[in-house]
Amino acid sequence: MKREYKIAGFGGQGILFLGQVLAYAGMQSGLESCWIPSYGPEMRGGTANCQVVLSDRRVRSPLVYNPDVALIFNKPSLERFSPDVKPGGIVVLVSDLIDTSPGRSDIAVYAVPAKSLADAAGEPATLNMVVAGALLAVDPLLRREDVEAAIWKVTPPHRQRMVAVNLRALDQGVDWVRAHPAEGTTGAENAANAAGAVGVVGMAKGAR
Amino acid sequence: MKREYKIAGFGGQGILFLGQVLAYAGMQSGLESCWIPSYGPEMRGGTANCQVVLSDRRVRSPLVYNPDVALIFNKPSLERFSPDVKPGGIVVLVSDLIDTSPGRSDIAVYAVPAKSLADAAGEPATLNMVVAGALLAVDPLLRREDVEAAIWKVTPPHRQRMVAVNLRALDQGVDWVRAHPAEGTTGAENAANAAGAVGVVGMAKGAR
Amino acid sequence: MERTFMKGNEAIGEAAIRAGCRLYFGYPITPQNELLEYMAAHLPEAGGVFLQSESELAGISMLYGAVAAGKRAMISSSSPGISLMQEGLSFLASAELPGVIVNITRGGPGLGRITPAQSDYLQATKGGGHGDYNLIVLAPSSVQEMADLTTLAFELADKYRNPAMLLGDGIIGQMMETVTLPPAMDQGESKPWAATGCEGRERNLILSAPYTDQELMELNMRLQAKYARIKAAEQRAECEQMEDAEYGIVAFGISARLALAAVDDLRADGVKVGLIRPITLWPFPENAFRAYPKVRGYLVVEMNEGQMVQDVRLTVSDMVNGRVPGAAPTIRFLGHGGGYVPTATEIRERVMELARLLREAVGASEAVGAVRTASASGSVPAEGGRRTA
Amino acid sequence: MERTFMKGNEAIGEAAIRAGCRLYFGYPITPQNELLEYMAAHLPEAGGVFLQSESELAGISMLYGAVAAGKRAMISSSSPGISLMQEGLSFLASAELPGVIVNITRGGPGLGRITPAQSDYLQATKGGGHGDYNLIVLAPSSVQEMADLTTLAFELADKYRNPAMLLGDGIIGQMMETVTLPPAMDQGESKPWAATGCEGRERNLILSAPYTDQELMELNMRLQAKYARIKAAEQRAECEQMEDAEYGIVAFGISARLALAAVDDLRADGVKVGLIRPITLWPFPENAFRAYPKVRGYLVVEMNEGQMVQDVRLTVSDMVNGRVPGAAPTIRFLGHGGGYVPTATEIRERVMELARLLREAVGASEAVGAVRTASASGSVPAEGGRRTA
Amino acid sequence: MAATGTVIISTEYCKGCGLCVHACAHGALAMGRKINNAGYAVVELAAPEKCNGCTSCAVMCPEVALEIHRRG
Amino acid sequence: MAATGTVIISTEYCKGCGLCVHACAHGALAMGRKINNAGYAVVELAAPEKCNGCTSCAVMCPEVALEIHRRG
Amino acid sequence: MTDKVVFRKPQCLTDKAFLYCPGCSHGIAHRLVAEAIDELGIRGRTVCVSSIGCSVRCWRNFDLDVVQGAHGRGLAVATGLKRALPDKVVFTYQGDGDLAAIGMAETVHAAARGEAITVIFVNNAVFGATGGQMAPTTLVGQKTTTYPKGRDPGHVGMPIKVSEMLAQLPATAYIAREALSSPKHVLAAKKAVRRAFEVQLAGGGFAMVELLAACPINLKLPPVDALKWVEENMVRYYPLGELKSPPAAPPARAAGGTGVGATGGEGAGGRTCAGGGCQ
Amino acid sequence: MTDKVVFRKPQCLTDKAFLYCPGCSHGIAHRLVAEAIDELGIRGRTVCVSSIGCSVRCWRNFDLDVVQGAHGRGLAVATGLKRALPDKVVFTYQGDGDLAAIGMAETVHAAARGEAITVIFVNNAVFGATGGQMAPTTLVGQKTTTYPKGRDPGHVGMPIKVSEMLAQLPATAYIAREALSSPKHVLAAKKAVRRAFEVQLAGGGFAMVELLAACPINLKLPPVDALKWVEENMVRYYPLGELKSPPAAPPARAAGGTGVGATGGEGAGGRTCAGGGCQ
Ligand SMILES: Cc1ncc(C[n+]2csc(CCOP(=O)(O)OP(=O)(O)O)c2C)c(N)n1
Ligand SMILES: Cc1ncc(C[n+]2csc(CCOP(=O)(O)OP(=O)(O)O)c2C)c(N)n1
Ligand code: SF4
Ligand code: SF4
Ligand code: SF4
Ligand code: SF4
Ligand code: SF4
Ligand code: SF4
Ligand SMILES: [Mg+2]
Ligand SMILES: [Mg+2]
Repeated sequence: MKREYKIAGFGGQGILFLGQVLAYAGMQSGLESCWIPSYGPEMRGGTANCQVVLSDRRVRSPLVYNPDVALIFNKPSLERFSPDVKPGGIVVLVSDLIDTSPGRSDIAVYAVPAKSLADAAGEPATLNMVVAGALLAVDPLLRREDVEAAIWKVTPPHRQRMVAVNLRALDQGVDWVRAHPAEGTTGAENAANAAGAVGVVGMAKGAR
Repeated sequence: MKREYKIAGFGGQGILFLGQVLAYAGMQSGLESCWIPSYGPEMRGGTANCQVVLSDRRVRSPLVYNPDVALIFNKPSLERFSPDVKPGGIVVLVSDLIDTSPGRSDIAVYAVPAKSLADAAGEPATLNMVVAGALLAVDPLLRREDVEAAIWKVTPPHRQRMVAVNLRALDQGVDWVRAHPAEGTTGAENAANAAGAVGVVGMAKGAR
Repeated sequence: MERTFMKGNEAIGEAAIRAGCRLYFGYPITPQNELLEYMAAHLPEAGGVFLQSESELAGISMLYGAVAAGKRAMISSSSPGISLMQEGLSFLASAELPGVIVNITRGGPGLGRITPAQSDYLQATKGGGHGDYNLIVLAPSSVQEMADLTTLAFELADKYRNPAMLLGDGIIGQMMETVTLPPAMDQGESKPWAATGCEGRERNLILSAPYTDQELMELNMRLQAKYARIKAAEQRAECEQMEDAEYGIVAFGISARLALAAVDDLRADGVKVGLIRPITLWPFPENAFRAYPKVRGYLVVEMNEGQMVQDVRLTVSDMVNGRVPGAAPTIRFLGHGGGYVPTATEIRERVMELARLLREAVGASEAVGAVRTASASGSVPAEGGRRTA
Repeated sequence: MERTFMKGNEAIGEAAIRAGCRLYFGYPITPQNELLEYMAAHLPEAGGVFLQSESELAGISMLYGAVAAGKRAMISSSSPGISLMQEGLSFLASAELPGVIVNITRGGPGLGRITPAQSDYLQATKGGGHGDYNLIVLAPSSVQEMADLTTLAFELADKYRNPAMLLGDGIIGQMMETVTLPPAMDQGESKPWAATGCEGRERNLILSAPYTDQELMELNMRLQAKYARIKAAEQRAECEQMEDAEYGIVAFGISARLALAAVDDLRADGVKVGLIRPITLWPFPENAFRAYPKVRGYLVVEMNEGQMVQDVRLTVSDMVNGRVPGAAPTIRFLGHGGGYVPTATEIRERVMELARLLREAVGASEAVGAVRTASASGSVPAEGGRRTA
Repeated sequence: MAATGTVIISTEYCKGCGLCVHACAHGALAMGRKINNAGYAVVELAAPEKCNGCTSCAVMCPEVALEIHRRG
Repeated sequence: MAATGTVIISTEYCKGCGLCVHACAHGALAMGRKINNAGYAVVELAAPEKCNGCTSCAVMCPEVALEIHRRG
Repeated sequence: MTDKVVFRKPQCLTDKAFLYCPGCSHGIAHRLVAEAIDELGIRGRTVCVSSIGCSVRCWRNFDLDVVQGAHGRGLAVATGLKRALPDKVVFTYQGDGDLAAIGMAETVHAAARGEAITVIFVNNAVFGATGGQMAPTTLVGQKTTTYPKGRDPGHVGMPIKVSEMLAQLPATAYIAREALSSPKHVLAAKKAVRRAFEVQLAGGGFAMVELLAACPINLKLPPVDALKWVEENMVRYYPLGELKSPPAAPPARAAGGTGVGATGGEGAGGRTCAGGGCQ
Repeated sequence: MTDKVVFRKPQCLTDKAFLYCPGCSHGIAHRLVAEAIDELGIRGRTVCVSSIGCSVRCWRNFDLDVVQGAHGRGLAVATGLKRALPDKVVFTYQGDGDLAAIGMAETVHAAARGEAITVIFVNNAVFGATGGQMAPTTLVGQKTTTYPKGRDPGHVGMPIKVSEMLAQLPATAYIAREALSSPKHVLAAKKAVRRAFEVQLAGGGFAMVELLAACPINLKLPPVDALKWVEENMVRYYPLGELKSPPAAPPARAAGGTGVGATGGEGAGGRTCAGGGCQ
């Protein structure tokens, strides 16, 4: 069993944090886990991405070229990474920040208006956790309690008050996806819908 | 044709200068020539030595382990270098600074009271040139005019007044040896004689 | 034994503290700043001294002073900063001082970029500084090993009174993985040779220069004898699926992870391939190669223009001697400098190519009796395969 | 053409001035101070700038600036000082700047002593600094070559926009010999890429770091392509009496002089031995070895613990491939670090030993078909022969 | 108050740091809602009539994104 | 003038630099003719009666070759 | 009614956007340098030596010949250049980590030799490029990633006043410090930068302008607050004004500057900003 | 009538003869250090860091634990040692080339950090060990092998007054300069050396004594004349006395010393030798 993730967006959207939460949750559930950030000072405020590998044995390549799961937070990232997603893989994208689609029919695309949801909750910084919740709802690999434990762990001590806020956002994501159990559609349609802040969820068949 | 020299004594006795004069004279007479000093700061005021190779073709090893000619200015140097002189080789030693002998019968030893001669001439610093003169008298390889040219060349510009003084010392050395055409003796005898400022010269048969 | 999830750079820091490292010196440089910052945050808690040095040059001499005082101490940097330490490393080696140095290599030469790289192999193993000396060089390929080899570096450094270097790269430094941390140790044995003030004993001298020419020769003899001992006792490599291997991939550090993925894929296709992963880069694990005399070809994979491949070739050329003629393995190289990271796919393709080549060579040799022509260019990075996108 | 008698260190200085060197930077260190002082006395007379730098570190960056301005410039030092320049050398290489660097090596490691040594071979040729780069490395073995190779260093540096190093040792630096000085040249072609102010042209940038990851890969490709061109065109070696040689001595610099004396002696005894003297240490003169495929054994002689011997082994192992099995030459090593100077006698004895060994091996191989067992330890300095007196 | 100055904003250079807004003693500038291609919310000449062309904003702009014209 | 001090010279340490001679305001020391094993002409307490044990010579001796005794 | 352009981008900046964080003072410093070069008309004979720091890629923005050397060695590289090209104008643009930490020896020695180089010294009290570690100029108590509890002078000493130190060296010709914290200060800085080039043009020796600057990202402050921090904290420790000016030349402006002759000695103190009141 | 030994070789010097040239001041400097250690009774807990220079083998003579690091890095090595052994006494013994040329960055930074180290700085205005090249401290006009026409301040600047520079740094506790040129001066130097150790023992910060010294061999002067040269030329440029002393401690002696508080600033001048009249 191996699950490879790519998470990408702008700096400041909590991309690296989200990746660490997934990686940590994987470890909580007994898997080997590995996380690599895009590192370096050049891209301050520019793009950020990270890759996560969960595996039931020692992780071979920690580098993810063809993710099973891509969590996408902006348009450049969608363009760059969605073509590499494995056939049968999952893309969760923040529909209210991205106006195009992966344009692939061999993957499941979940267009979640995570920004609107986070903003609506008065916590714009929880955008990433909404996406995490959406993933929880569509990929059963990680259990909620492991993700919750991961959030506790990854949040730095002086920001522990954020844990509750993040957990609420997580549930928002889960709930929203559960509330929109539509079939997978192409990204373009998702985007169109997202413009009206109504997401359409595609339930991937291939993704476990 | 190859002639290898070792010249050794205390720092300040003009050892390196003398070596350069021989080397330069060799070059003047059309030979390839090579000079290597003992270098380094440790031995300030300590021992100094240099080695010279003259050859009618490109010099192979510039290092002299078994000199044809050794010019020796103090006792430690006599002890260190005289055993290595090639059989049939020449040792010129400053008899009034050395109270022992090489103790070898297979080499020609010239014990020259060079210090007394230089002091007597009022130019103690020309000790080395007296020895050079002695060598000129016993080894015909280098011609006086080449040595004279070498002295001009090697003396730094601001000390050119020393040239004449050095040339006089050279002649002193030549003259003294010519005036003492005795057969080669052991160094011990030389030393005994030197104590009375009367040197005994050994004319080497083997040395060319 | 604590299982946790950590960055490679931080795992070094934590392992160092647990290994009894009590002084750390460092100057900022990406991609190793997490280590510097980990030590800044945690070493003082452990009663140690964190000091940001004004430069790498000063830092390596601070390390020299701290280990001369008998303490376990460490410094870290990345490529340009390590170049600045070369005089200091040669001094540590000559004075036989056991400091630990970490190089989280980045893409070079020159200022380069903070891309991952393995281009400092030769510098680390052949003596980037002057004179005949060797560092013990360890190459972790996981966060777990970042911790484990840090512990080992302190132990070997003390055991042999020799500086030891951990050679990682940007990926492994930045990566987080599950890791089981070693238990805390004390600071190693007390060091009777250390310069701590001579109260109650003969005075101790920590010298870089012997007093006489002869003593310098003797120092070199002593060092070479020590290096021979280390070569005999401390070679380490991980060999995966080598028992029946016809082909071997040789890779260290992060490259070995990608190579291992390729081994999995190739084995799935029935190709008898294994991996030799040098853990000690110096001493180079020659014995590992000797253990598998049946390997017909090696593919050396590095994130540089061909550095460790020289040691593989030297090792294999040694093996050729005294062997049945005609059995020398072919060596091919895959790699580039400046931030290239090989993919498992590329590695797989190059192994297949090697296998094809050797099949053809066998055919040819049966025909004309000549073998291994193809390996003549082993040192020249092969054309193609460069990932520039 | 002027024939004169000069110190090796001074011959470098005079040749540099005649080669159009117009800036010199240096920091005192024995045994190269005569060069520093020669430049101090004579470069200003020639209209150039002599500047004593506050350190080798500053000096190498001053050189960087001066050559970036398009001038011919030089720096010199000895081992510890050269170690301090390693970051700077990597920067010069990455910015493709043509400075000339002189290393009059001394005994190491560490502070060492000012005894002659050849222990910086690996540092000079394998990249003492970080990243994949190469210096052009020239090894004079006479005062004449101190002059000639200085001229060549400036020419090659400019031709390839690559730093070039002259690697000498204390003996050759201190030695005086007859020398024919080269005529004065101008400063080489003008350099349109130099940073001199952009008046009337596009601006010039002298960068050590490319702007993107891809550009760093491209820089490395460009450098490797250049290095391949240099390897193809600039290998230089002197081969003496190699035409009919059964045995070859390989030695560079001053060691080669002693080796040549041994060749004379051995030839007088009827031993068919010759000398390969690498003049370019990088690129290593592999072609010279290829030119003599009949040599049965090499004795590599160095004033270190076995450095160039690695390149000899790599070269010869390349030659083995594609050859009639059983014909690979045996390689033996003579040398030690820290001030050892081989004698012609020792070299002679070791060649005789090699000859004996090979005679026995041939006998043995006729008996059991196994050859060359004896050469397996080629990299390990042989016991004995160390001059400690 | 009639404007005697005006500010031309190179919005693609602006990084929305707000230093110009702070520097303008006349309250002519304000952070806008427009996001440029680099992802930054850019400044606007919110009250053009208040600008007297004093250049304070431009002097403080780290992106050299402002050009100032003065009339009269 | 009766001597109130005296100087013990470790002749093997002396390098004949003459600093002690210069430092002695009383003229008690002088360079001698004796050459030690290192080849240096060593200093002598030439006028022992002039020494008052003031230590000036010893203070200046770079070889720490002088020990001073004082009487009275 | 005419329309006059009273402020525009200087010519010797390229079209490229800066790579700095929002609110970073490097942009202002770059502009001041470019303006001085434009005004003095020396673009064609000027060579810039960049430092290694956030400004490592200033070559993208300065439309000049630029040389990029190793970290901290800017003044050694510039020495080589200027000695090779005595008639050209050579300046370094250096951060405080570069100039005062790793580069301290090169800085002191170039200043002591009186190299005829102009130095633009951007002191933002932190290592910006590497992510906010302590610099030699970091203020007491200032938190950095390497001293997360703030700089403790008992452990690492007080911040180094580089300008004061160099002003003491006889061969430095012009040393001034200004802050990039408010329009008024920036205008003063502009004059100082220009003056530092003029000194070189007049054949004078070493000329340095220290510019107190904000690194909002590492101060973890919004840009406006970061500049306020500079004015309230940095300016208090690092007084502004000319510390040293060539005696022959007229003082560049009245306030604070004290010319110090060739015998060296510290400038008499300079101005101190009244703690944010300047804005 | 008793016979009292009023001067003898200090205990913490070994029996070995010095390796210095006749008349070299290093011997006197060594003795002063050894006397201070003897008098303070700290031999057993003192570690010496030697420099690379003529004194590279001072371990032969100091009967102490000695650490020999790389050229110019003495204060970095000592920093590592002292931080590892805060209760021990650590001192460096450094030449002017070592401390002020190649080692300038380490020197300034160790001083700026206020490392609790004692520095014996032997300034003989030349690189002795390598044969007489110019040092940063070489006087104007002084001939050296690298500037055979004498130091030209137009080319390489004025000699650096290291003590004045370091005295300006707030974290330096004690800075003094004395000359080893006459009995009177040597006695003053002795006090200063002792004081520099006392400051460390009292838990103070960086303490340095600069000792003006003669290198007769490279000055090409007989020893007596070399010391005269020190008094007539060096002392004129490098004024003697305490430049800085911990405010709490009583001034070590009346003449010249001015305590400078923790805020830094140059000492008020010190004594200048009346040009040879001291002898
Ligand atoms: C030899 C070396 N050491 C360390 C670094 C890493 N490094 C790059 S920039 C920098 C410091 C930047 O600080 P500063 O000079 O203050 O510039 P800023 O970014 O603050 O403008 C460092 C330490 C390097 N490139 N080279
Ligand atoms: C890196 C390095 N550069 C240069 C040298 C050569 N070197 C040895 S001592 C010395 C300078 C000695 O001068 P100083 O420190 O003034 O001591 P002194 O001999 O005058 O007492 C130099 C340059 C060295 N050993 N290492
Ligand atoms: S020019 Fe002056 S008034 Fe106009 S917007 Fe800018 S700061 Fe405000
Ligand atoms: S100062 Fe410049 S970058 Fe900042 S908001 Fe104003 S225009 Fe934009
Ligand atoms: S102790 Fe005083 S009086 Fe006696 S010899 Fe020495 S200096 Fe002269
Ligand atoms: S001062 Fe010392 S070394 Fe010099 S002459 Fe006197 S006793 Fe001898
Ligand atoms: S890190 Fe600081 S100095 Fe660097 S660009 Fe950002 S704000 Fe400017
Ligand atoms: S060279 Fe100078 S400093 Fe060195 S021992 Fe001789 S006199 Fe002393
Ligand atoms: Mg900074
Ligand atoms: Mg000195």
